[in-house]
Amino acid sequence: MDLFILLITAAISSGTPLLFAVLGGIISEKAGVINLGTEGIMLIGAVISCIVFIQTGNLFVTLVAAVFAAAGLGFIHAFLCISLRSNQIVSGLAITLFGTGLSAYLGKAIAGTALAVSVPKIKLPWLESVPFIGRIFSNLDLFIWVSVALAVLLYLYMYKTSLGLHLKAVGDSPSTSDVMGISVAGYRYFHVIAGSMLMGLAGFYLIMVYSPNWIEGMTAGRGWIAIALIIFARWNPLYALLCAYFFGGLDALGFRIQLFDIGIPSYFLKMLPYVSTILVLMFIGWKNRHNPPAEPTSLGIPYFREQRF
Amino acid sequence: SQESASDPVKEEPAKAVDSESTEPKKIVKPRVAFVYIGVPGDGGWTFEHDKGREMVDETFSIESTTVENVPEGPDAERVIEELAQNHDIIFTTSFGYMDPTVNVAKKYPDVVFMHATGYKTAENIGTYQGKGYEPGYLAGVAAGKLTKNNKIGYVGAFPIPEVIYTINAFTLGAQSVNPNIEVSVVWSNTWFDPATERQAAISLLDEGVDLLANYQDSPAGIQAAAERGVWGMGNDSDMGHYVPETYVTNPVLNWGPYYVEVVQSVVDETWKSGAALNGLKEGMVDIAPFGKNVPQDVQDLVNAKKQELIDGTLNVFTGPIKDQTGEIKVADGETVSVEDILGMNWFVEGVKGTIPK
Amino acid sequence: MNQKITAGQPSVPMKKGLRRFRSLPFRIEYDPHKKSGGWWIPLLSIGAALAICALFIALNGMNPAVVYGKMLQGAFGSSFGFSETLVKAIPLLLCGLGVAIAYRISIWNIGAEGQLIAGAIGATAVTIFAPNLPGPLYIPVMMLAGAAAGAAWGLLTAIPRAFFQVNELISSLMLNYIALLLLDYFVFGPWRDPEGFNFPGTPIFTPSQMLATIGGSRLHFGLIFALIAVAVFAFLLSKTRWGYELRLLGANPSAAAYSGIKANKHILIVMMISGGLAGFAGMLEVSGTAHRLMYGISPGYGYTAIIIAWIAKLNPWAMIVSSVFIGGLIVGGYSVQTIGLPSSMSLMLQGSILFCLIGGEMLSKYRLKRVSEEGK
Amino acid sequence: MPQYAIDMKDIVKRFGEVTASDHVSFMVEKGEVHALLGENGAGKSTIMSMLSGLYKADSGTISIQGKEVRIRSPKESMELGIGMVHQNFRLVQTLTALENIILGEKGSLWRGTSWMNKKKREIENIADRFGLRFPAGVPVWQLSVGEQQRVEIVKTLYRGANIIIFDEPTSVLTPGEADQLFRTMQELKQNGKTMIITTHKLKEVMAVSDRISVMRKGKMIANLESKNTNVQELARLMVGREMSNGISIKKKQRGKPILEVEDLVVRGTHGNDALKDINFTIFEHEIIGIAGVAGNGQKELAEALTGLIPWTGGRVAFNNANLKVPTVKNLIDKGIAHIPEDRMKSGLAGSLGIVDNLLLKTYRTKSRTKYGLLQKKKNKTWAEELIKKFDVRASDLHSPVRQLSGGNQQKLLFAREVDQDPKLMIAVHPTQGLDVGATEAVHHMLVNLRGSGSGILLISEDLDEVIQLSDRILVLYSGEIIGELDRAQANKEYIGQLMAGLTGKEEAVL
Ligand SMILES: Nc1ncnc2c1ncn2[C@@H]1O[C@H](COP(=O)(O)OP(=O)(O)OP(=O)(O)O)[C@@H](O)[C@H]1O
Ligand SMILES: Nc1ncnc2c1ncn2[C@@H]1O[C@H](COP(=O)(O)OP(=O)(O)OP(=O)(O)O)[C@@H](O)[C@H]1O
Ligand SMILES: [Mg+2]
Ligand SMILES: [Mg+2]
Repeated sequence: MDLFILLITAAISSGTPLLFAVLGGIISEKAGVINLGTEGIMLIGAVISCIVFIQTGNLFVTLVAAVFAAAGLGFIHAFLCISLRSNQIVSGLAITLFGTGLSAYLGKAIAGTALAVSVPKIKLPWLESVPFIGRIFSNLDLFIWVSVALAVLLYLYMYKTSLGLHLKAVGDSPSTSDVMGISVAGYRYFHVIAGSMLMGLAGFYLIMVYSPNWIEGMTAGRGWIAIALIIFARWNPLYALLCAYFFGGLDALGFRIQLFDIGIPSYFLKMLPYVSTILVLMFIGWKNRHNPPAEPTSLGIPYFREQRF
Repeated sequence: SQESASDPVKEEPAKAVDSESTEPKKIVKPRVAFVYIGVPGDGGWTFEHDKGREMVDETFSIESTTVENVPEGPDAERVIEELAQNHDIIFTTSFGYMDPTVNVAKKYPDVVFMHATGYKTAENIGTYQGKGYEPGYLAGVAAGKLTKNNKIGYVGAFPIPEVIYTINAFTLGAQSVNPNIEVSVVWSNTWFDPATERQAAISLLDEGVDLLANYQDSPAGIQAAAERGVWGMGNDSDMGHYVPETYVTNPVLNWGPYYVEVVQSVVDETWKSGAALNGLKEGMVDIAPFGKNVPQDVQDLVNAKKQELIDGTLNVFTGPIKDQTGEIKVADGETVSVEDILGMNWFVEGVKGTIPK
Repeated sequence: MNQKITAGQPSVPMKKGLRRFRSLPFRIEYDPHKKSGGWWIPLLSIGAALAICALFIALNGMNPAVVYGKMLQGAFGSSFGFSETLVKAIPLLLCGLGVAIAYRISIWNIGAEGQLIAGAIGATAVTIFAPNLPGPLYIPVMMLAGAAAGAAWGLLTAIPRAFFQVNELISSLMLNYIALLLLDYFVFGPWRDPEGFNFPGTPIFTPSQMLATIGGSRLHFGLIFALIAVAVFAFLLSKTRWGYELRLLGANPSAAAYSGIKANKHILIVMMISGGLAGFAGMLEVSGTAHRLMYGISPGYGYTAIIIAWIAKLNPWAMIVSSVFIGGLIVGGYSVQTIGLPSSMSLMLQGSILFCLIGGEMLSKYRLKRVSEEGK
Repeated sequence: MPQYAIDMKDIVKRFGEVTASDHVSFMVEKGEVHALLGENGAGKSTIMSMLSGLYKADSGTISIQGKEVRIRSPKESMELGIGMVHQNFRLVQTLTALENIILGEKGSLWRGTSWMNKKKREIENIADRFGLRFPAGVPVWQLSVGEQQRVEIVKTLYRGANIIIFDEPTSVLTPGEADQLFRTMQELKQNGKTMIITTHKLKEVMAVSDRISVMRKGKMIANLESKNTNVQELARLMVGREMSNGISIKKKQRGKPILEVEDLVVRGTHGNDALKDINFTIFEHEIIGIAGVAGNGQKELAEALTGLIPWTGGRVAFNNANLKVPTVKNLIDKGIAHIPEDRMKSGLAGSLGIVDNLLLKTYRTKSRTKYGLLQKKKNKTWAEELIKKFDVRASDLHSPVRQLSGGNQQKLLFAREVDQDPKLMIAVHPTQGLDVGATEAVHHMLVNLRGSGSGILLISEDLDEVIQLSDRILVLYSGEIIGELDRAQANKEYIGQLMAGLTGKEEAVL
């Protein structure tokens, strides 16, 4: 039981930076724009957080700065993919290259500076006495709750509001949305940029809570994992919550199995999240074999009003 | 002075390079280059080499060349070769640069190559390495004193000898003051991935360790420890500023004086190939200044042990040493040879963890 | 609900005096029918990218002209540099071909990295498990083993996709990480060179296990194979029945089904080829350049290959150019470090060039359109 | 001088090389129903799309209700009071009909169940009122084309507008539904709405419109009062030549049985049985027409008989041999040809050229490929001959077939399928959306095929077509054959009843 509680706690903590990025990716892809720039955007979010926090020491200002810096990259991607109708894959890869490079460049001077940051913890004394969940939930940091709230809000936004309906329409059939008076470009710009902001938030979380000092390339591939988890989560923010924790939990589980010393080389234990993701997806795929894919139908396809289809 | 450890590969230390002396060309300003596996901003391995480089630059008033983020494969060979075309001495600062260094050195006999942590030397290749196990032992002593529940955690980077012998030395050091300790090892299989390293650390912290050591370059592990008020130790460089309250100390590398010495010898044309394995005595390795909350008696004890190591009255790997199965691996009074240390792939008794075979 | 027809009331209120302003006699308009511009468009785009980066370089206190000169010289300016660029281009080209063939039937394989590693492992396995083969046999057997291992790795993506509807983007990415860990396992574990002081690598290959190089350079005969692969690829796609089936499948899967083409069969075959090409590249890397299997054998060739494929628009011949170009960019990127530019700058440069390349191309599809024709 | 609701002057619109509108002037008076006629590709949709804000005119002026305007987006068009039923449905396949209809609606941000239920009732009322019924809560991809067309129309009616444009609204509607729609249009006219309609069914045009404009090859060539013209004149204006008066079908002795279907059961996409115990036989020299409202199993019947979906029960024999595991390839080799329901979705690969599209069925044969290599040269001459023989008009062999007009696409499809010398042809909605000329061409091809000894299964919603061409007619209703008539018995009214599920026989028995 104890192990289980600890594992869930670890899953939440290691899933949270992923969660922010996955949510960002989901809204971007829901609008029909795939963003492979996640890794670069997260890094920019992290490095800007670090720089601004050193300057100001103010968590809120830092957050705003990180999110807006990420929005900048998001804007470039949006402009290329929506206004210029460029290839979204190449544009995203370019964002990652550029963001990785720029973050390293900007971070040169501040590398190794420890951030004296303390992210507020949300203490819920009334929960503490509850046997199981009490220990897990009574003392989490603010941004974990923010991420959970974001997932829930995004879920409501996507499935329970008119805007969410429009968003789905824009991602599935921009041509229909257009004739229904929905601004395809507007929705796409907004959601690509907002999605990038969330990716920036992921970078912010990574550096402010996870490892409070800038290290070049500190995301170490988490942006890519996040992109994969979007699919895993079937573009649903609530599933994203589960998938991020599932993935994070398996990641954490690997280390714990190492401690049991049962002779499985650590490399294989580290494969755990990857292998199980594929297996789970196979299971889900088998179950849903008669349904159309959850993927936004026009994902990756630029829209041009006068194009015939 | 350059202590030549017995060269593990070559039958005998290289003799003086005198092919150069037939056509003496006086080096006024040495052209020095460094090849880095990461970036100076990693706060660890490359950071320390870069500090050494700064010292060289200051001493000789030069601006040496650096190439960073060079992968240990074909890229390394090209970069080294490109540097060899217009430099006098090249420091290749990662183990994986060994073959590229050897290959390039063959083509550029007039250039001096210094390869860190490798074992292949040639007439124009020298290797150098710090005795990481000495400060590792001292860190262990501090750990043994500080632990209350005798559970110590160690996040290993990769299961390679350098890491293994440091963990062993650490364990032996801790056992020397506290025979009941147990060191749990988890491999992160990363050098440089704060998020993963943090998770690895947390898995140990969840086990209840009250002191955590890390071998990676990022401070993620000790930061995670600090959040729970657990003592932390890093590696390679002084990580005290990250977690001032809970920091103990850790092994650090100090390449500067050695680099200056090597470059000077090249300038003086007295440089000779060799395999330098330097320890506390030569100052290539050391422990970082103690954290502010480390009790004075612990500091004193560690400093005393350090002096013993410097004096040579204490040797880290002196028997009796048992391995994990409890079998005597090193008999009483015997010491492990340098070759065996550099190729170590077994854990001493008291370590809980596996080395993948 | 009243009986009056609702359609009577426009749900959108009519606007009086709708925006009506004198507009310019021209407007800028996207025209998909416009042929994308000539050779000068990419050149112009690269120029724009260089100009943008010049800003950063200047900020870094260096002369952009010097930096670009060095870069060009480093990558293409000497036989050494150029041969190194080609060495880089070989795996990029092969992996690029591999992913391109998958993209042609809309399989988003981003797993070339893992397939390359699998190929490297497969080729190395020959050297480990068959240490006594007759010398001349090694290279062909290793090639087969490398390609086969890559193909098998490709199948691991194809099977879940074909039979379980698993999105290949996610499975191929996951398989990259799995391959990397497998590589770690082998080089840190059972295949570690016993003489190697536990260096994470296998023993160095024997000369008969190494590909011959061209001249004194490190350029190996893999180049020939890569070029052959391009030609074969181009031939297969345009001239054969199988190429036709792929074309149909890529253009309209339901029309393909309607003509009796089994999509799943092709997904399996194509992913085997895609993985096989990357695996072959992995073999060339271990046998041609690294001469052993080692930790970090690929600095991300599989990912860069995606860029190679797309900027060549999946055209095999154009991929020769794009792989040499990107290869040169990477090689030149290290070169400029020797004059003091940080490594980050070369990533930024690569990113900017890509932005400008794709942006410039699409921008050239815009035209000024005359709004009103006077007279008539 | 009359006030025009729409006054388009001198409109030019080019798509690349094609001039879709060549100095077109088009006027619609307030409160009239105006029919816009023309062959496939004449430019009707283009003109309408410029009104609805989809396309921007290159030059020319547009005035709405007497005011010159510039319509830059569908939204602006809506603000001007223009609504349009699009020829290529503008529906989001993944959303339900209800969601599609309320798409873009501003106002309530929160979409709770009560709000949705309210809207559902509102929309069902409209649908009932206009006799255009469809399941509102099912994703559109599960609806038949006919149902989708109804959604598309109801959507536009729901949104309301002063000027309503119908671009081929009836091509997939049943005659009853079409009549209902015309009645609705009359009612709307009474309420002062202005309407534009295109359709290729000239009788409908005569029935519903007040005035008619005719386009040919991008030019406006005529403008007439409906009461002063007739179907023949319209056809001649559109096509530019005299049209024959339908085709006469000679009686033929039917030959051996080609296809015997016994107790066929096929599972549909929703898991229920789309076809239940179907029995029929097709003989040589015979056209069997399947009549029925879309969504009653026609699609499944065609797909099962061509190997695209498996059947779950029953027996099918082809040429007296039982079909065991029929794969598409297998059936193609046996000589079953197929004109699918949606030509651009599954019949043709829009981005490929003519040669590649013609190869679709025969590329495996010796004469098309040798040793796995495509016979490029031979195939090209073969394709050239085919398109000449079937009168496919295309600028060149390699530009994407998506650029062909609907009629030419359909002729291309026929060229390919007929060239296989099929023993059995399964033709689904073969003339949907085709102009009079193209429809005539398609009918000729079917009749010729019958003459050469093939059996034909003609699935169509166009009752006139079915009655005109079929030797026997089967009526499908909810997966069952509820009536069989031969040519002599064929009677539009009776078939219409059967299509609605009223067998009539029961009444007779009672
Ligand atoms: N979006 C577009 N892109 C390119 N060309 C187009 C486009 N829309 C129309 N065209 C061109 O305009 C011409 C007229 O097309 P349009 O769709 O208006 O014909 P139509 O009269 O509606 O035919 P149909 O009866 O088949 O619906 C075509 O020949 C075509 O080449
Ligand atoms: N994407 C396109 N690019 C260029 N021209 C096109 C394109 N799509 C259609 N056209 C042109 O549009 C004209 C009319 O074709 P259209 O698609 O309207 O046929 P169709 O009659 O609409 O078929 P249907 O009535 O069944 O929908 C053709 O002559 C063709 O040249
Ligand atoms: Mg039309
Ligand atoms: Mg049309």
